[in-house]
Amino acid sequence: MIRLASLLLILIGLYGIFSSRNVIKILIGVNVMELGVNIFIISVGFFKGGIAPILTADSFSSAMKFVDPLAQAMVLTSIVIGLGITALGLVFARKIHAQYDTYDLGAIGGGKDD
Amino acid sequence: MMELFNILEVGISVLLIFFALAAVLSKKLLTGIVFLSVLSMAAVAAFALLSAPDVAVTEAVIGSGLVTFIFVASIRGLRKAGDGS
Amino acid sequence: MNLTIILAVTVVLAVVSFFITRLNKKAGGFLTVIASLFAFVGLFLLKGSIGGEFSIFYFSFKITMVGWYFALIMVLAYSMTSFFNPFWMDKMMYPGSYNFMYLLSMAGTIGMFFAKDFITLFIFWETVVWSSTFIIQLGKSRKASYVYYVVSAIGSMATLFAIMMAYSVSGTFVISEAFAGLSGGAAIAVFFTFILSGLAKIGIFPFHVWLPAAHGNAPHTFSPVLSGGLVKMGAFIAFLSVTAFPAYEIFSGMFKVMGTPFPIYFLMALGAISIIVGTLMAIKQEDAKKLLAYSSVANGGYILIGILMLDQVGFAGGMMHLVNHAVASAAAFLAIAAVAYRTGTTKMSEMGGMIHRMPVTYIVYLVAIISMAGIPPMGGFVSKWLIFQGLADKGMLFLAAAAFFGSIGSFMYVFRPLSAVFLGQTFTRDLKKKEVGFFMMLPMLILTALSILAGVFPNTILRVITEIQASVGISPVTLAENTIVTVNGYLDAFRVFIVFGFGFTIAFVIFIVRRKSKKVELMDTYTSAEFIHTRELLHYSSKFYAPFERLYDKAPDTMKLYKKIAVKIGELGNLTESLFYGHKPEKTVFWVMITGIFVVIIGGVV
Amino acid sequence: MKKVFTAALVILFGVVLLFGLSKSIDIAGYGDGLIPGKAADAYINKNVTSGTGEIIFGETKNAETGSANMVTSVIANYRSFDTLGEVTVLFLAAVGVSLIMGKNSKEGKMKKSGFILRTSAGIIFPVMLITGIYIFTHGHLTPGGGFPGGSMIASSFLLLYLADENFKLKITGFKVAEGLAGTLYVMVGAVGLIIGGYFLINFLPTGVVGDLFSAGIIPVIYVLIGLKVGSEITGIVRDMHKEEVSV
Amino acid sequence: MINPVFMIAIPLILAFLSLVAARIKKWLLLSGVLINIAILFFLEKGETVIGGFKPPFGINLILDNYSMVGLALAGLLLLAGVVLSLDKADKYSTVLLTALAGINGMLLTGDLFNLFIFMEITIISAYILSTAGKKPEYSFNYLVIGSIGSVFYLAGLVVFYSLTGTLNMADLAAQNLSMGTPELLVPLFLIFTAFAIEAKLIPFGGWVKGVYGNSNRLTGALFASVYASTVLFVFGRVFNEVFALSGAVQTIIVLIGVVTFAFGEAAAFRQVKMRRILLYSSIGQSGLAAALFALGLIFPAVLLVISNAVSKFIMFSITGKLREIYKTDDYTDLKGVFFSNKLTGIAFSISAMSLIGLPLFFGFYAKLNALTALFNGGNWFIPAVILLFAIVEGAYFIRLLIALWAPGKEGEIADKSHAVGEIRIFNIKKSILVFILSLVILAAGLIPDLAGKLISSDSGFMGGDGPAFTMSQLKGGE
Repeated sequence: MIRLASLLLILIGLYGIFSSRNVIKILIGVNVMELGVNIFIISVGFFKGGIAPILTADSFSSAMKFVDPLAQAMVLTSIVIGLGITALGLVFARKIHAQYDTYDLGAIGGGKDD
Repeated sequence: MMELFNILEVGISVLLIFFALAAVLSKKLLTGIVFLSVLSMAAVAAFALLSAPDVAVTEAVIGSGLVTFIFVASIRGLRKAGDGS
Repeated sequence: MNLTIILAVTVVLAVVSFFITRLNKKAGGFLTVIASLFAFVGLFLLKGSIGGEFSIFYFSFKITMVGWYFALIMVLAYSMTSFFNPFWMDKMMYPGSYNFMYLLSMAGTIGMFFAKDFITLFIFWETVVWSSTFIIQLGKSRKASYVYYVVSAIGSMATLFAIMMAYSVSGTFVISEAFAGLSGGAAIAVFFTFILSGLAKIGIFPFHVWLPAAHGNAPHTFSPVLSGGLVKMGAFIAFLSVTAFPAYEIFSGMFKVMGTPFPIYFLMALGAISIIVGTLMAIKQEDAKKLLAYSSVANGGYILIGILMLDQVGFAGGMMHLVNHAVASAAAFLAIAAVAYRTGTTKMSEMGGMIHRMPVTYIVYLVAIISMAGIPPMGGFVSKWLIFQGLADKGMLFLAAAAFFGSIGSFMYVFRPLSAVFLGQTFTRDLKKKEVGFFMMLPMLILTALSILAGVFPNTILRVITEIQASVGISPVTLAENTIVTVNGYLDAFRVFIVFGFGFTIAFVIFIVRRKSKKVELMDTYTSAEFIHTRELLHYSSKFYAPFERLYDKAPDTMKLYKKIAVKIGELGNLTESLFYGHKPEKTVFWVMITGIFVVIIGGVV
Repeated sequence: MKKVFTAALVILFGVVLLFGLSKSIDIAGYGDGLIPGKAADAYINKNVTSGTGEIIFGETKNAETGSANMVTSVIANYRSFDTLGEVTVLFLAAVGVSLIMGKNSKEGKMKKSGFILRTSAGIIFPVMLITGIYIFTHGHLTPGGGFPGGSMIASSFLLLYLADENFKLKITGFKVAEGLAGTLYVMVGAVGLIIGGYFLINFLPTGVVGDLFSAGIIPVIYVLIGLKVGSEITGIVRDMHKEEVSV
Repeated sequence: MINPVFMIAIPLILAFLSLVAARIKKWLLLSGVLINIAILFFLEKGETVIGGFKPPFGINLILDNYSMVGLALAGLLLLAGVVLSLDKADKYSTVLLTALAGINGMLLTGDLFNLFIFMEITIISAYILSTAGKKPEYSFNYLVIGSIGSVFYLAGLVVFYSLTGTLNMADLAAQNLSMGTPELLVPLFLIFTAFAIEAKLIPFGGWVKGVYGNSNRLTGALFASVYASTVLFVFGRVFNEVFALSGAVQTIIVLIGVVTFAFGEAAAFRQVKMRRILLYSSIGQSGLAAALFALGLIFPAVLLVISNAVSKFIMFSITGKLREIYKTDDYTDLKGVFFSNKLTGIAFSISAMSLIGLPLFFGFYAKLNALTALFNGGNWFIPAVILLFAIVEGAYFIRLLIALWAPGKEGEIADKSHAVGEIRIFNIKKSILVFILSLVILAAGLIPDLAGKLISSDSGFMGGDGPAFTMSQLKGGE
């Protein structure tokens, strides 16, 4: 169920990018997509009854049913990369605002090459 | 145990989709960012549910914390220009 | 003599001349004379090693009779024209590059005619194309150079396609074996794409557009090479497409017109159309070089028809016309160049009476146009006569009519520059102009002599052609002592020469004896208080054939077709630009989604 | 009209894509478990190089990686190279942000913050700092690790930065920390190459799974990651906090 | 022998250090790219395991012939770019060093997730470099489209991971999944989208016009050569070695490549701005290379990528500099600009003619190889398209060359008095550098067999065949 939701999240994010011309909103869309794919990865590594992949006093043996640690490691990476991209995107957004005094890509109107 | 999982699963899925739609469809930028933050919290819940505490912690700190912060920091002081919608 | 040495020396001298020209322009120009004469002599001596095969570098060569024949014609045009080079260096923007490209393109033509395989041929061919493109741009029009390249590229890309397609069937690039095993639709595709570069180079309709542009606007010292030389490269491709690609054998089962398979007849018809178009357009021209360019279109038609006949008589005519046209058109272009050297223009309405200032150039031009028009006793007459004979033999009425029309029309157009440039009264401006120097006169005189000799003793050339005919397995044209024998009759060129010579002498005597005509200043026109804005319109050569031209005023311009295609490509480009590119991510998202839907559906999932 | 069209297109794309994806995997449910013998399975059993049998918390000694937290073992050991790249991504983003924001901007002007905020910040700051350090030093035992830990450190400094206008972040200090931490990370890898023959090999002995000093180089790497991420994020946020000077 | 991991580690260390020692970052950058080339000669070929965990569990680097060629090409062109535009590169020292690590990592890695990370490093460095164009909306566009690609890549990759449980390229390839079936179509499409976006394929590369069109002489040259060739090299590996294409997917990808070629060339045809001409030509060439890769014709594709990268590097560098001097890159305003810059002009012309595929230049050999390989595969439609649009390509490049060389009014002979300015484009050292680069194209075109052998070095690529056409086959008939 969450897997389907995560896929829908990707699509919603895509819709956010597709339908909006406001750079901040586009970035929100990008973030929603990234969240979606992160949850999707986790859901792929998950199976029902799987326990968190940490050996503790309770779950003490590697023979127990742990969920996929690799998928989780990938998501950790993906989250950090997402942060980097979002930060850069926001800086671009601010540059756009500084240059054209608007966040609206539609109002920039083509942006002639120098 | 299993039933609780199913209920939580459906609940979180609905929340995820709802907040995602809210974030993408919101008219005001700040509302969108807040919803994105809330969506991120829902994702934290999802990660926790899917036995991924590491990811949940990271997402909580980075996703709903830092990302929200830099979003807000970015548009702070610019809302007066009337780009809210 | 060794081909390796010829090619190596030419290429090395090309590079050397580039640097020498930077030191001394004239010396660089003279170097091209030395290099091209060396190549000519070397090629002449190469006859002994016909049949030899060898490779230089990774190129493989085979010295064939026909290659030798073509190369000799080509290098003749190059070497004769090169005599003009030293005198034009000051007018060139890039004299060093000019000399380099001049010799490089010459080396390219030599290598191309002796290529044993198609890749070698193609490499040398393309080298000629790009190096000559860079020469033409130095002339009067950048656009001309562009048009020249594009038309050439259409041809060479098509030919490359044909070569590759043939290779995929036969597995070899060797010219004599590459086309083996082709049949059906593939054979037709290969045939038409292969010959396309030939058609483009000869300037067959609808590829003739580059000739007036390039010939007319190239540097004066390159137009003779273009018309006398490079156009003949196309004839070589035409030759290959009926011999190496045995078109008559492969298409023997096809629908025939007058005994000729339809694809070949179709091309011959294109040749006939070129004759008509070339003639009609030549009549219209105001510029002497453009006029000659259109006459090259017409003559290219004759050559194509002749070669494609691949028979005893017509083929010999086509092959011989190669020489005659090369010599005559090179001479004519050189004569115009000589006039332009002194007057600085090629517009007929800006000249007149040059016969008084440049009598030798006049004679050269006169002989050249007589040959081009196919009037006895020059070489052009013999070759055209042979082509007529061949056409008449096969009963190809349309083609014969076109050829006949071309001959009549050529009287009209060749006479025009003759009268406009050389006859009439001399412009005051030109009164002090002198004949060109001996160094420039020499090549013109040699070409003139060759033109006459070809008309008087055609069998010298025809004997070479009989060897070519024998090498491709068709019965050679029958030659007797000084006569050419065909089914319909025979031609004794020497006797013709005697008769014409006699008539010419009588006419000349009358000209000398009779009273001198009164001379009027060319533009000395009286008007009733009208102010004349465009004086050149009053030049008697302007609108020379106005009543005749009016008959085909509305004829469509082929160039428009190309422009339309270019516009269409541009529109596709516009569409691409506006559809896919911009600064909004939504555009790309849209296309990603569309492509995704498309892919999933096509991929058979849905 | 346009909205309907866009929504319709996305929905069509979604339906087609999900339908297509449903042929590859189950798009609504979950898997049945890990594929035995494959990467994830090997990471859990810590038997990539050599099998040591069942790993028991608090008992097994000298496993190929001593981390009790398997995600940590993947991040800082099995696929440490990925993490190096990931840190680089963040590093690059930080460099990019400061490069692009570099000109035409100045420090954001702060309103003088209230007494309460300043005081509470003074109390919270050390707590957050210590929590952050705890998180990344215990990354091999508990959930968390270098990234949240580093972010926590960054947040603590940010708090101070927001609360106290006199507190100026020493950029150079952070840059040095960022650069040195990154360099050391690569160096640790290179040392591994010299000692163990492989880049980023775990060349320190591993102890009993579950102990604090049990994971070989993992804590070392996590400390470096924590420092690096912390300083990078601080840099990013600081830069983002600058104000544009209208051009 | 040196461990290939240093190809990544050294630039990274230098990048980190350049932050600490900002004053000497220019020299760190220079030494970084130089060391990168130097150690290229001493790398040990084969597989390198990272962290001592054997693949498919750990990450491995693969240095075979194919990655070697990619590394050498990217490294050399980056070096040339840095040397040629050191003044511009200074500011981006850290970014470029990191990008070098990313590019080397992309080419070396044998792990699909590791590839994702290095791709992100490379792309993010490209985002940052793209801001040199001072058009943030285009950088933003690039970033958003690139992020979509990343998300798609991850989604597709994870599906494959869930099916096979591995991220290792070789291990995944060993699973023998049949890529032509509808079952794997969507994940494959997702992964393809990510690469298609970076490889500029139409209709995915919507960012290209803005980013390339506003590039300066450093970024334009690097984007069109180093970045483009790296992405295509990885494209070739991923879609041949990992996901061996077949069936409908292959047809679709080839079709997209061919359409990209045709549309790109058509779009370049109507441009008057030189950067636009070059960027659309890059798009076209990319499409062609992608199509060849998708068909499994690796060697011709590699030749094409190399010839295109070197040519585009030279042309973008010169164009960028021209724009700096004359404040325009509209070639109708730059007529005869090469008159006082012959060496640079010749370098530009050689590059252009090689791109067109004229003989005596390297591009011809590449084109001939592509055509032979295509025809050997019984394919005549793609060659027809290639040749048809080669005419278009030749037309606009020759038009450009004519304009840049020969000024003058129509109807008058070309004359230097109409030439624009007499400013030197590059100083003499840089002119010679550019000229030598172009001589490489010429030399490789004159002795193509040797060049081909050098590139494929006997063993060929990924176990595939070497040259489909060699000049030496002319001598022996076969």
